Amino acid sequence: MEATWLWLIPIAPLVTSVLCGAIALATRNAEAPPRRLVGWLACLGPGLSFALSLLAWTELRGLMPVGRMLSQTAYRWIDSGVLQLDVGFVVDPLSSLMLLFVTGVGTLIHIYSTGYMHAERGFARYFAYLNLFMFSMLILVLADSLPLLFVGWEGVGLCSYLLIGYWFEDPAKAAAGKKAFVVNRIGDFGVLIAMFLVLWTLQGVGSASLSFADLRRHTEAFTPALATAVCLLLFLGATGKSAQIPLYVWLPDAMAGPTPVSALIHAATMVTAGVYLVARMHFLFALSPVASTIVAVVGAATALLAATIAVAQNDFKKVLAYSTVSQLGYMFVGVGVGAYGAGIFHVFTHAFFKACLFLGSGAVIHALHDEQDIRRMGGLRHKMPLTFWTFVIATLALAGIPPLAGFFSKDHILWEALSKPNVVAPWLPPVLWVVLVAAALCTAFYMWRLVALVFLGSFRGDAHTYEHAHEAPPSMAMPLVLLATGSVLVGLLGVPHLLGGSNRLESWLHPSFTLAQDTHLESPPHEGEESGGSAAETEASVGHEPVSAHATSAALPESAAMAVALAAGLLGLGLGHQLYVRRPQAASALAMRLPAVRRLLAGKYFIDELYAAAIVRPLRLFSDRVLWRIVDMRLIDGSVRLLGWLTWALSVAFRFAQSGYVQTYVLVVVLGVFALLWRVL
Amino acid sequence: MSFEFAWHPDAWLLVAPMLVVCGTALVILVGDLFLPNVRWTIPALAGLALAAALALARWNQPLAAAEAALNGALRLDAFAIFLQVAILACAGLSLLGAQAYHERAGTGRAEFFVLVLFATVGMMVLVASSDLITMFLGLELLSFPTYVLCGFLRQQIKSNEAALKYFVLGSFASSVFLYGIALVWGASGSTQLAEIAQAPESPLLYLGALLVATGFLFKIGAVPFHMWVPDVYEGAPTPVTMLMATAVKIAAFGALVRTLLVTTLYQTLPLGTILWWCAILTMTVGNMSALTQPNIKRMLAFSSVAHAGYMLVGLAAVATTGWPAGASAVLYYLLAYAAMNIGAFTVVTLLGRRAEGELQFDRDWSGVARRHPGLGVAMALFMIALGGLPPTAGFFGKYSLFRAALDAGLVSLVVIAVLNSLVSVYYYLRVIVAMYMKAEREAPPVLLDALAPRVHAFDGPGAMAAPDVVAPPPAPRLAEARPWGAFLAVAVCAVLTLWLGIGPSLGGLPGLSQVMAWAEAAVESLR
Amino acid sequence: MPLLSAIVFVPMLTAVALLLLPRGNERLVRSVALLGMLLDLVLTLMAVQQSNNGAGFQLVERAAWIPRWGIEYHLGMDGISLWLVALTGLLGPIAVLGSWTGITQRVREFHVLLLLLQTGMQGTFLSLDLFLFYVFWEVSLVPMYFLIGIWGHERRLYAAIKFVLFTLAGSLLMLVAILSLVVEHARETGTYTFDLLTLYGTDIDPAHQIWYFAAFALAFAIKVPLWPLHTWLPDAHVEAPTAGSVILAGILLKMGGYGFLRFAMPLFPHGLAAATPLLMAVSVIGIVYGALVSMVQPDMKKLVAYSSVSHLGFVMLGILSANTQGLEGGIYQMLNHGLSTGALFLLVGMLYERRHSRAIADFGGLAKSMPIYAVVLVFVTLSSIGLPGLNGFVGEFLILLGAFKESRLHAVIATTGVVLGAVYMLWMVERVLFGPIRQEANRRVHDLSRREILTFAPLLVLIVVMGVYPKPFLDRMHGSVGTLIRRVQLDERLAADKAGAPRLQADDDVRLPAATAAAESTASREGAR
Amino acid sequence: MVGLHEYLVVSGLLFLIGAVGVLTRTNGLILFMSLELMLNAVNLTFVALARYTGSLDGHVFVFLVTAVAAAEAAVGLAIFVSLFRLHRSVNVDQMNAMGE
Amino acid sequence: MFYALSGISVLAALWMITRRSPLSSALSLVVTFLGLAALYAMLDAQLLFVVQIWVYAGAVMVLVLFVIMLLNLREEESRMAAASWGRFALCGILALGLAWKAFGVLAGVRGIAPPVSSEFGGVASVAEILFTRYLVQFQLVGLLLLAVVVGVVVLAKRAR
Repeated sequence: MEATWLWLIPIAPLVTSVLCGAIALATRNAEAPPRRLVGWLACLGPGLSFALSLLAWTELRGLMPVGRMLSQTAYRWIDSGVLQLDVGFVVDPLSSLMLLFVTGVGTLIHIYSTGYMHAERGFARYFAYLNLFMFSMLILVLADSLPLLFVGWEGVGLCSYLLIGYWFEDPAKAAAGKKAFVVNRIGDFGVLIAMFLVLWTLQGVGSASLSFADLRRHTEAFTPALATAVCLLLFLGATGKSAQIPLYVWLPDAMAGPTPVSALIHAATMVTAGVYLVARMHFLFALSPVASTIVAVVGAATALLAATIAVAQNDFKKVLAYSTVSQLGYMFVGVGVGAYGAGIFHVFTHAFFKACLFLGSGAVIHALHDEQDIRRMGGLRHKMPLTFWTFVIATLALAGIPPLAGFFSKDHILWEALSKPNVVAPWLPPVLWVVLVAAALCTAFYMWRLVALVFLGSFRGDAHTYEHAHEAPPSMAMPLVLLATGSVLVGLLGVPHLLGGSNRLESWLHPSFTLAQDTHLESPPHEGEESGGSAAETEASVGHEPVSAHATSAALPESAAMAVALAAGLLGLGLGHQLYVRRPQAASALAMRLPAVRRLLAGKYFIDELYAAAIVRPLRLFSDRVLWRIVDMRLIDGSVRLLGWLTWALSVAFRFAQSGYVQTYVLVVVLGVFALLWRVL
Repeated sequence: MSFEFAWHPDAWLLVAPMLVVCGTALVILVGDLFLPNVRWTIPALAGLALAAALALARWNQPLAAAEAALNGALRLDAFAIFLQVAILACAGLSLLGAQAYHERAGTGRAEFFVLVLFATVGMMVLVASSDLITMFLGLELLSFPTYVLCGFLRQQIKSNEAALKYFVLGSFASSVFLYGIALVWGASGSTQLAEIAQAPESPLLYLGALLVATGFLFKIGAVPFHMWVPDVYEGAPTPVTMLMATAVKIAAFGALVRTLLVTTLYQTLPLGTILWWCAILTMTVGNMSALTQPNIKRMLAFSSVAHAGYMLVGLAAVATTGWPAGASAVLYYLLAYAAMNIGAFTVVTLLGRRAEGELQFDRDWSGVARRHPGLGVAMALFMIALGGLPPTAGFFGKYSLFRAALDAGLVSLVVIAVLNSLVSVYYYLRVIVAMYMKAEREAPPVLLDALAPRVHAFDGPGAMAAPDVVAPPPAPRLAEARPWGAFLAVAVCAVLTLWLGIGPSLGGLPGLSQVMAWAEAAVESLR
Repeated sequence: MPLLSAIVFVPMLTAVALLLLPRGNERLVRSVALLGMLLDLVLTLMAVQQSNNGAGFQLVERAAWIPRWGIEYHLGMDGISLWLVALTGLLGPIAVLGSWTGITQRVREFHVLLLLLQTGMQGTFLSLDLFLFYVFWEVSLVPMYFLIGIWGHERRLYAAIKFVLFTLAGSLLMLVAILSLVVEHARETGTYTFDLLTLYGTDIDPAHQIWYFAAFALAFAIKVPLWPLHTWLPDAHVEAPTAGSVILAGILLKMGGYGFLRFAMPLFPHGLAAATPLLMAVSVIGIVYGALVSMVQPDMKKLVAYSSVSHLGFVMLGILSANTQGLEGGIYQMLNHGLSTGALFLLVGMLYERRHSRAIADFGGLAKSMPIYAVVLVFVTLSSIGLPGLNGFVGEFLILLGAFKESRLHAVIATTGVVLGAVYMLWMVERVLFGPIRQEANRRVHDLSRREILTFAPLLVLIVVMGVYPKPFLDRMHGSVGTLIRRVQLDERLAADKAGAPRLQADDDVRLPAATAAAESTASREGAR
Repeated sequence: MVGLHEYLVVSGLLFLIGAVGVLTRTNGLILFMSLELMLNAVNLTFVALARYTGSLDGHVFVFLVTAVAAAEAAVGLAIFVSLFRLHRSVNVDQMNAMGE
Repeated sequence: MFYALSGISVLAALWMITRRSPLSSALSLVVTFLGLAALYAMLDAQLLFVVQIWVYAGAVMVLVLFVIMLLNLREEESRMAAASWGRFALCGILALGLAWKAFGVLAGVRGIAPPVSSEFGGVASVAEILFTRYLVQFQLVGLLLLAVVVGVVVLAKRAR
């Protein structure tokens, strides 16, 4: 259905962004920027978007599932030969979900920021960036075509760059911003090529708008090899944006930005764009089991790797950052095994509890005057009870403790990973499952370690700081509470059938993934998935219980698996409590006993160093010493100058032939005559 | 015994332009006895203008009977008129441009004008003669006054040496030329070009023709007969250099073109190949030698060698195919080249006076464009034109030469020529660099006059000047006078340089298209 | 009114007017020059407004010049030259504004040369007569030589002469090719003509075409500059005064790309076919090489100069792919590069004016002391690295897409240039703007003045507009680009037929009715399902 | 009677001797005399050819050349005299104020 | 007779170019000129025989001798040593090369002297052509001489 007001959703924050930017520039020399005005303006943009998103959602609910889609084509963007790109927006169940939590969480974090950033001189500048981010993210979510999605994709990357480098006077922070941008660019390289490949493929069938609808219509044009190539290239982009192996390295560094930024961009929204992209392009991923498998494997590997690194980090935000990387890995496993709904579900829940965790960390850091090292914290639960409790709730949600949000989404992914057979590597599902469970264990462990070190025990920093620690102001507390509430509740949208739930979220998302399941059904029987069958029936009654025979028949293993996962979570929590609350010495003793492991983990497996040594430095050295100094200056320019020098030398020789002796001149004349005669006669 | 002079009433018309110039010379010669303080520039210019008018009046009006009566010694065909007018214009502009120089060097004596006018007559004879012996006489008539003019600054070693070198080499070449005439005459029984064309082929004819060609190539300064050019151009007084570089070159080329086209010897002799090599050598040696030359006059001398090379490209085209397109291109190029060169040399005379050290442009001319913006612009224009960049005459001239050569299929020759002009741009730009881009020199420590012999006192073994010939420095009063004539010459040359480069035909004003048409008509008249 | 002639000669007349102004009033000189440039801009906008999307030449003006040799005064504009003319018109006033305070010596001469340069460039883009084109081509050379040589920096003489000799080396050989072409045409038809449109129709021996194309391509490749003919560029840029760099990067380099589009390709399709693999490879090398070398430059101006090598590599890659997207992208990218690199040079120049240094190491933390400057620099940088939503992206996207159709490998390697572009530009921005202020002088440096902001305003606006709504710009190109493709490819097919080789696949860009029908039927099938 | 070619060879020989003289003698006056010798050699050619073709034109040419030669002598000697005033020498090897 | 005269002329010419003293060179040149005059006479060129003796052997050589005396040249070419001989050798080789080429041509010319009237080469017969067919050239020579007079005055006049 046409909805000509969709463009308002992204535009609202853009307008406020521009206004804030103008204010920032106009008041750059003023002593006190108009904080109140800016604060209101900045929250207004995302707030409006949120309201409009709600409106879109309600309109969407009123539509039949088959055509459940709002769309608007704003204008023709690029028109060149067969290439006809429009700026068009679409709201389908998938994007409506994304819209809701992006704008919702976004608005909350804006509100939080008005408190958190209150003392900053660059207050207006900050909100200009943040609103611009909202704009880009909304473009990304609303885009109805790959290129427009790419606009948002790079836009969020830009804002991430700007916000990470917000405190630009710190060179490390500015460098972190650049690193984020550049690493993302490497991923974007993949997306660009993927787009070219898609266009190149589709021109044969006479379509080159690159809109998702068109792509969906023409999936038959893709051979498996092509589909694999496109998917892997897209996934390269996703690894960049969503911080997966091998491009995750930027995200921990990105914690240099203000904490609300970490919450919004580097936890809740932007980093999930990769998952969103895969989900959006599910119809192609469905064509390529190889690519999907790779997605799942990379996701699982990232989940475990990041979780292990998080265990040994001492920076509050870095722990959370690695946790984010790890959770993103889960999501990729979800979409990788074809459980797009599960993946998106985790995106959704994760947004709440991770945002809550980050905001909590922000409150702590704020309270301790920018102290981030957890070794110098402790016992803060007395000082900051609200923060403590919201933080614990979110932690438990992350650890997957029922009935909090994380439990349902994570469990869903785990079960899908285990239950969906894999045609490429039949042995894979159990492996994936084991890896994810192990990661879950680590997750619970490091999260409880965090809680223990920050809030429990006694304070380890200097007393003065502790004295001045204070609970968060209302503007910061309110979002915390709301997000914690969300962390408790949103999981209930996707209670699996096993537990008597109806998994409303899955049903809601279903129309977005219809085609994928269609093709799954049409393609060879490797996709014997359970939700596929259920989907067909769901259509009739959305929101009602779609009980599937298939689902119930697998009930026993599912409950067993669920139990194991839950046990792992609890074990992790318990271990954490044991080591960091009960017997804190044991933790250090353990670390002492395994110095190599500790160093490896604390050093993040030295991946950054590896990249620097293997790629960055050689490239720079090669460019400088070989390309510039030798090839450019010596070879190319040198040969030019050599030519010039030779000419010059020749000229000097000629000049000196002009000796000034008249008889020499006569001699030359005679030689000339001689040559003439000799030539002719 | 009574003689009947072979004269024809119309013959007066035929020789009238030369007679006028001659008469002007005599008037000045005699007038100087009575009016020793008169400046003779304007009378000389008037004479030249009258001569040009008389020549132009005969355009398209052949004097066949008179020519026959004079036994073909002189012809006033379109070709001759075209070149005679060009020569007269060059001589006039040179005299005008010399004004500043006269005031500084004291060369503005009547003898100077007389000699220039006699040389002009020689040139006019040279381009009008269609008979080898007349050509020889014309050549000598232009040469002897030029030898003397080169040595006109008698106190100056360089000037005297220039005269000596020019004399020795010139006489040598004349002897060779004459020997060639003798052999050609022996082989063909005639010295008339048209009859030589009918002569049976014989080795003697070839030998003679080659020697004659040597004489021409010497006069135009083609490699390897160019060795005199730099030294003579450098040593001679600048106005004389100007004359040699332009008018004399026009005359020599004119005679060469006429000889080539009328005798049609290219049909039997491998002149195409010879000129091909000659052109390449001339361009390359000229440009290469000029490349690092810091003395402006010497640099322009080598550049004039190089330009002779470009024109030889056109002649090579003629000699290869016999098509006259190359010849008309050469005529056009001569005009263009003369305009730029007179302009450049006039600026040299002006700046040589002002910039104390005078001629080492990289040193002495730094920043002068700031003091003399007009001269700077003009010199830059001339340099750009000499380098062959549009929108100047230099470009269009080169363009027409190259087109003719390409028409004749001489692609490799043209490629070498353009590479040469690439090299040439470098040294022309060096002048601009000096004038515009170097910092202006501080006020000169001592006002050295360029002509004072002590400038050369340390210049080598020949510098032991006898004390009795040291000239007193010229009177400052003269040096301060504004040489309007020279400025006028520069302006005229600048306008010509631009106009011959892009000028469209507007109404009655002849554009380059029209000038080209005249050149073609001139060549056509040789048939 | 002969609009195109006015566009070409108004700057020259202004230059003459400048010469007549009384001495000593520099402000008056600047104002008059600015007025002239603005008038030129207005005229170009009128031309844009009067143009249509047609395939042929518009606003054509013809007059006899040297009739005996078929040389005419022949101007015309089409969708390819249209925007380049407009860009030239735009950068003219910006160059004047950008040197308002930077040039204090010989102000009058400076502006006279700038205006003459403008005439040369506009003439180059508008000539439809090869001779006239060549004249303008060379005319634009000389003022730039003076601009670099007189108002340049330390090694200006070297840079200026290098610039001239490099350019001339190519263009003189091109002159030979032009003449040979005309002579060959005359040999076949009996008439001499330099008229481009007539020569388009000439059937030139394919063996000769290769040589002609080589000569033309050499001239244009030097101007572009393609690797490895680029070494004049860093020197020229570094030494040129700000306005010179802006014009040099903004427009003079585009003359190379334009030359390919207008002359080398349509005149000699066989030559193009033979040379495409080599030229594409060289373009791609240039993209990566320029980016890598630019990464390690310690001098801001040099960095931007090498980045031009990389960007112009993109342009050439698009042009050489010779399909709609590639060509339109190439043209579009020329405009983008003109805007963004022009702005970058202005920015570097303004910094130089304030601090007399271009070394990146001398700066750092400028975002603190010059916030507006920082905003502009970041903005322009983003345009330069092709951030979607800004103009650079549109061009790069189209180019890479076009290239991808021709050669997957080239496009993929070229795309790495996009990544590297971000690396070197952002690294430069980081080192200049961010971090602590390390030198005391940088703390006191004053931000952009109102005039400077005014200078940038049109550039920034265009950067956004061209990124958000490129359609009107592209629309004007379609017709002419289509003509160009037919010209280039028609002969290719003929050649293939002659050689008995299988015909190339039907060109995707000419929208075949059959393909459209197929697409529609697919769509309707989907709908039915 | 002697053949024409013998006259021509003799004149050629004299011409060559003159040329060698110009090339080798650094004494300006001897150099100058060599130049005169070259002209005379040409004259011999003219006279011989005139006799063997029966055309008096050759004699006229010789007459004209003789006048030219006289003029050449005058100019040449004047130049040497003038140079001698500066150099106190007529040795052409010393006259290279303008060589490189 | 021819061989004797030409032999004397050539030998005198060689003598001329090898003498150190300009004076002896000049004297040997006179011998050459006289030899040539005799050859002219053998070729029935009566007028030229006289002109040769008057103008060359007489006027020109007197002028040369006058200058030699005027300049009072010392024995300058005392350095007439190895270098000079080297130069001689080089030029000799060159001359031989030229001779090889050119004399091949010259020696190939065959001509039979036609019988001529006794007027041939006389003053009247030469003058008749000179003043009719070659009138312009004759005038030109006059002009030439005038120009040279002016020139020589310029050069030889004592400095101001």
